Amino acid sequence: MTTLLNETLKESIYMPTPARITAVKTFTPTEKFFKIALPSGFSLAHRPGQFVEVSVFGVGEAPISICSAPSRSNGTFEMCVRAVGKLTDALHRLAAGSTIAIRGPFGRGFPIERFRGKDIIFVAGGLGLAPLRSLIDEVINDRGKFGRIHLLYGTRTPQDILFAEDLVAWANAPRTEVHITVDRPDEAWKGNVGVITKLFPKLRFHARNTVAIIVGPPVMYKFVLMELLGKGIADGNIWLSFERQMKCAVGKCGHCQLHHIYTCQDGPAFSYAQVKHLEEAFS
Amino acid sequence: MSAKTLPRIAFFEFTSCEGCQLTVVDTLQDHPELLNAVEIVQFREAMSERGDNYQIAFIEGSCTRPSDEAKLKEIRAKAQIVVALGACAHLGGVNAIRNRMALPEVREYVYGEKAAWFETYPARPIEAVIKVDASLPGCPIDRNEFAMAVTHLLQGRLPNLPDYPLCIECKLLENVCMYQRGKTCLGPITRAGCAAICPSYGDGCEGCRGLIPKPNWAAMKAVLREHGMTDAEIDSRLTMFLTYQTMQLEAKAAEG
Amino acid sequence: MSLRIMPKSLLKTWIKHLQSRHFKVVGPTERFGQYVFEEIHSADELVMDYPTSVLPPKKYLLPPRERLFTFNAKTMEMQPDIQAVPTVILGVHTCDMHAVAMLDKVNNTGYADQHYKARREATYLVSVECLTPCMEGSFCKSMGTLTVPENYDLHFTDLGSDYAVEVGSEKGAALLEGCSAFWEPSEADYARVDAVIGAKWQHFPYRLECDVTELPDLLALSQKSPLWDELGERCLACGMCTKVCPTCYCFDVTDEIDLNLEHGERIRQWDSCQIEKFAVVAGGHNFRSSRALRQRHRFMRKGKYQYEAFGLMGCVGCGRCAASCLVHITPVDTFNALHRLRQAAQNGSAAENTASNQEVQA
Amino acid sequence: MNREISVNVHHLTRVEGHGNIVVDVRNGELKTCELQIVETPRFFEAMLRGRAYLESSHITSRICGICAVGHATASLRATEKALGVTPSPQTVALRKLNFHGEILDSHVLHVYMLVAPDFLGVGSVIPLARTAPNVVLRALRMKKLAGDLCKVISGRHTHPISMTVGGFTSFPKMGDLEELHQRLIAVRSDVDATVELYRTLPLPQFERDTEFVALHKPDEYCFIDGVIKSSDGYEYPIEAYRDITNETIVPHSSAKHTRHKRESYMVGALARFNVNYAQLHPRAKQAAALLGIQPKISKPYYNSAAQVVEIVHCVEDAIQLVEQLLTQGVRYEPPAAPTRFSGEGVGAADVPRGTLFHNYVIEDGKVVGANCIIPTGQNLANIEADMRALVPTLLARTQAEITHALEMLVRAYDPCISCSTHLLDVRFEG
Ligand SMILES: Cc1cc2nc3c(=O)[nH]c(=O)nc-3n(C[C@H](O)[C@H](O)[C@H](O)COP(=O)(O)OP(=O)(O)OC[C@H]3O[C@@H](n4cnc5c(N)ncnc54)[C@H](O)[C@@H]3O)c2cc1C
Ligand code: SF4
Ligand code: SF4
Ligand code: SF4
Repeated sequence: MTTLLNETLKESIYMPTPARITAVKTFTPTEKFFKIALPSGFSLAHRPGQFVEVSVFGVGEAPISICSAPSRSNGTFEMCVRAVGKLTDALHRLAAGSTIAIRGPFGRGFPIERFRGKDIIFVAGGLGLAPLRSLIDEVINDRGKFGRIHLLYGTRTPQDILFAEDLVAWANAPRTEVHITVDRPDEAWKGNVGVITKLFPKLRFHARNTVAIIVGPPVMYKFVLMELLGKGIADGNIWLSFERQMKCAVGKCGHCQLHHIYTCQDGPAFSYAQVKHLEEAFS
Repeated sequence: MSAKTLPRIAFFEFTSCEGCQLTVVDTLQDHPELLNAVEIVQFREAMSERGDNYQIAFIEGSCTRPSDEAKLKEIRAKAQIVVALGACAHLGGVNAIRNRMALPEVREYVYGEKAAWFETYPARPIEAVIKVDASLPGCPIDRNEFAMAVTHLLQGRLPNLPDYPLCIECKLLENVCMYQRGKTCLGPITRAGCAAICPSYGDGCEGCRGLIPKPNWAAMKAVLREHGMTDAEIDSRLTMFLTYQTMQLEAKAAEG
Repeated sequence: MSLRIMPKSLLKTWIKHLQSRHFKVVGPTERFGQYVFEEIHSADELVMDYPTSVLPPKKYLLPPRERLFTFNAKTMEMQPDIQAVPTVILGVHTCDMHAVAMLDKVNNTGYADQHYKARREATYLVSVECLTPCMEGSFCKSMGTLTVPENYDLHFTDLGSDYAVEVGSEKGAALLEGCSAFWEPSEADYARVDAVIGAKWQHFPYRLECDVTELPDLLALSQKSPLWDELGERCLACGMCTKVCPTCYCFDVTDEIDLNLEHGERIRQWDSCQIEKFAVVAGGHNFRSSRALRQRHRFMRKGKYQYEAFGLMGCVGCGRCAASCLVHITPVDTFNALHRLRQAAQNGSAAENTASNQEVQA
Repeated sequence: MNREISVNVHHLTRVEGHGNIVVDVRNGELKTCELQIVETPRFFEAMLRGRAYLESSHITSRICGICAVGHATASLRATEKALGVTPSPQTVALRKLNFHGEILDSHVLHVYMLVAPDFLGVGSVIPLARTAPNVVLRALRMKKLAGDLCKVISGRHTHPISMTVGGFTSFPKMGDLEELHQRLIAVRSDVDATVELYRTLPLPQFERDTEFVALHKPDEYCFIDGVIKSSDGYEYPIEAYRDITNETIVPHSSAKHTRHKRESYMVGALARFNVNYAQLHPRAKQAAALLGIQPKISKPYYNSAAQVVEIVHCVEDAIQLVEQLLTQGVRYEPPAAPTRFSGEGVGAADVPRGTLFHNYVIEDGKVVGANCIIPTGQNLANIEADMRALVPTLLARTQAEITHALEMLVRAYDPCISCSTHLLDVRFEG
């Protein structure tokens, strides 16, 4: 019998379950990759785009995206964490074998079934590739069910590129293109330079049968959206993931409230149609 | 745990009343385990041993004379982490009241014709002299906050202390607002973390913990004026602990 | 629902009776000319005809600071802290009863909050009919909160020498058990209650210049109003308005741990959307970077967002925020100002057209 | 004996503030013998000028973290006398109780944490936490009670909050007073153990006749108000404080020195004991008998013993005061209002380290002149006189022993150097 992790919330929705870090990999000076094992008998059963709340006791808790594909997660999952504050710094101090605690999975993920048979444009900025990775992997694992795939990925410098091995693997997948651009190249960089929207001219797609999924820093959305809408992709076919402060992930603490929406429960993945009229969505 | 693995900490004091270090001693009443959690290598107020091999330096007091600077720099060079302890170190504290006065005259008022014997210059927070990694605000510091800061340091991170306004904390305790008791209070622009101790004991906040990140200075003054304070009284209130910070703000404003 | 009559002189007896049955009895008491809900030790401390309280009775359902669970960081053992002391809250105003309905809604939507629920179930709400306006800033009549909603256990109406006690639930009936202070009403008593309640309305002014049902639309059209900048200029960002509000429930969660880094607890504490860091995310981006945007968010929640999310208004018109705010920012003035700006725009009045044009263009 | 001594103790430890001791012996002859106060000057008197009278006590409590209640009390009394404010009997009782909290806090700190290590052969109380945990826990327990007492009355000990001109801004709850009462009764066994401990410590017998000065009242062991009384028989009203203090400035000290008729006088626990023995609580007198002291005792190292006696007295008197408040009940009282807004006043309080004076001139509610005379400043000349008498008796000892004896002497005075402006450093120059 396996227990779904979120069933443990029956006693208290705030109390996590212990989990173990089984591997740590340093991607960049600020980003690390973690493999996490749930206690035996537990499964996460997440959807791409969902997240967990990660605790280091005595430090606190933070929402972190699950970056591994559901089909590859069997009592384990992966995450990529940028050290920016209390909890994320504390995670970076932990080595394989350490115990943390997990709640979740939370939120609504991407509606992958609605992407079937369509061409897909993934647009990732920086750490935005982490939540997208679970979706990309899921799509690639089931490659035959989807149309052409484009991944546009932008980072600040070549050193900031995350998931390098995955990028190679994806690029080698059938009918899949990966385009990477950096803001500031170094001498060794031979690829694209400049903001991510510069990559769009490289793409050929049928707007009517294309879905786009964007995850990146707040500033990126506006320009990428303009580009995609300009190319005729419908509001309802553009998906994004929102980041907000989240102290509970269960629609209580009020931090992630965006108009009448609780990002943690109603999101973090939204279609542009759902949020385009919300004043604060892209502020 | 062997004594060797404990973080080594040292206490130093410059111009101050030593009340913050006394509060550190008082912390032991509620947290005797502190002595097992750290190794204190220097604490002149409480011990004779003097170790120079410290990782964390807690510094109380303001820098008020040129000759303090070398010692501060020496501490900075030896310590991995420097923590300013209390309002004097964090803000210049009450010592900085005199910064708005003519210093030679101040000196003469206290020491008469012998004034020249006493070296001094405007009081400054230690951050004005050396890099400070964290500050524990308050006059004096709050002992629970000190214990909390130490746990954060033991966890390998810098202390994470509130910087929202005192009113938040005050209302959590359901104090009747000082303004509704016919008094005035700097709570709206002052950092919380003291358990709103002054309003809780019937006295308006004096700002000893320093300003919140973006204080609405003009609105605060308007409120004080509306509650019957003259501009001179407002200035005096805002300079009890905030002289250095307000003079910095004024200087910034003057620059444009 | 049934009605009972209790002579005021027997209130004391009843409170003693409740205490002897191990209920914690809380109610409004005086503190420096204001009123706070506090545990009642003797009925003398209780002030049933208080204007308003500093904090709403919400504090018993969602405490300002609460331990969610304890943990051992070394063994990873955890223990939820769900505490529910049977508590009778006396003298809850009808606006605050509406606010409790709101809190119930939030805490039962999606994942139900067990901590809240346990306390809510152990809480007995004894509300009281408001007969005169309590404060200048309150506008319950406008917000439709001057009558008690269905969620009361007992509801008191002051009849002069007696209280009329309406029993609203089985929990309420249980509070009367074994106490002889409550009498069967006579026909005349029903008439007395109706007369008192009927007479009260004229004492309360409508203070909103529009109807409460218009608020969500009014606010929707006011996202870009210049009024927010004006409020942002004045606001101290002190957060008091949100602390004293009966319908605000936002909180922060933090860990505390002992110096051995072993035993600790996770704490939740009321937070405020008015403070600088409330909407900052990794990388430092602040979704509500100015006081103006934070004030807008506050009033949008009060008059629009909460209604859309939960079907209940996020403001119950209690007036606490208005009384607390040192710079006199109030919901009534804010809503009325927005309403006037709208009207001016619609009437095309030359003088005020400029303001509303800006509003549309900005 | 042709001895050359050069001892340099820079920044004396386990005292409040920074000081050096400079002793220079050449050819067996004492050349220099100074207690140098190298603390930075603080300028409180100047900083008070121009400020609202209500702010004085809050600013001056920041002169010293250890006797903050004492400074606040003296400051309030000065302001009240200047503005014609008469505090109510309840205010007087609450202030006394608060003051006892501070005396206890400070004396426990001194006798356990600063002085006792000298006799137990350790550098601080920290190693004692392992070797004699009961003693340390007892000290912490007593100190916590003292601190909690101040907390109940005035919010906290270091920089009290609710003490204000004419009264208090908050009042203890009956429940808090009841709890204090129980804890004060319970602490008696710790107090007895403290007396026992000090019976066993070999306090040096060095003796030198001097004048002792303390505040005095005929009907109580005086800490607040009263008159200035000297063991030489002089008596002055508080307003005439300058007749006894005669402040002078000396180059080696940022604190001013004082002298009365003799070259120096002593204030503090030993002075109070000598001047006010008759007013001590009977249990305190018993403790004195157990410790083998009675007035007039002229052994400066015994200042610590006198502090132990005062610990007994303050606990007993605090019990009585709490009982009195519990029977009478504590009423919410708005502070007594000033009857005028201009005037001059002198406030005096016998704080842990001795007699403290604050003298303010107020005009239209603003302080225009201020003078604060601090106990340690008054003791400095006496400490130096002791050192001059002590050093010749020590010439046979090693330099380390001499240094230690001098450090202990200075420490016995419990100097509060940040008060006197701050700093003490024993330097024996060669
Ligand atoms: C749904 C969701 C998914 C996420 N997925 C991931 C993920 O996969 N990987 C990942 O690394 N992160 C992810 N995040 C972001 C992550 O949750 C935050 O970085 C984390 O909460 C930060 O917590 P902390 O305790 O480390 O930082 P805190 O110490 O709580 O600081 C919080 C943030 O506030 C900012 N901040 C702090 N102080 C200030 C100040 N004075 N001024 C301005 N800004 C300040 C900092 O930039 C900091 O990032 C996700 C967030 C959400 C909502
Ligand atoms: S008393 Fe001061 S801190 Fe408290 S709410 Fe009022 S203004 Fe804010
Ligand atoms: S109470 Fe007033 S000043 Fe304070 S945050 Fe609210 S609106 Fe702003
Ligand atoms: S917004 Fe103000 S008036 Fe409305 S419920 Fe909250 S505190 Fe009361």
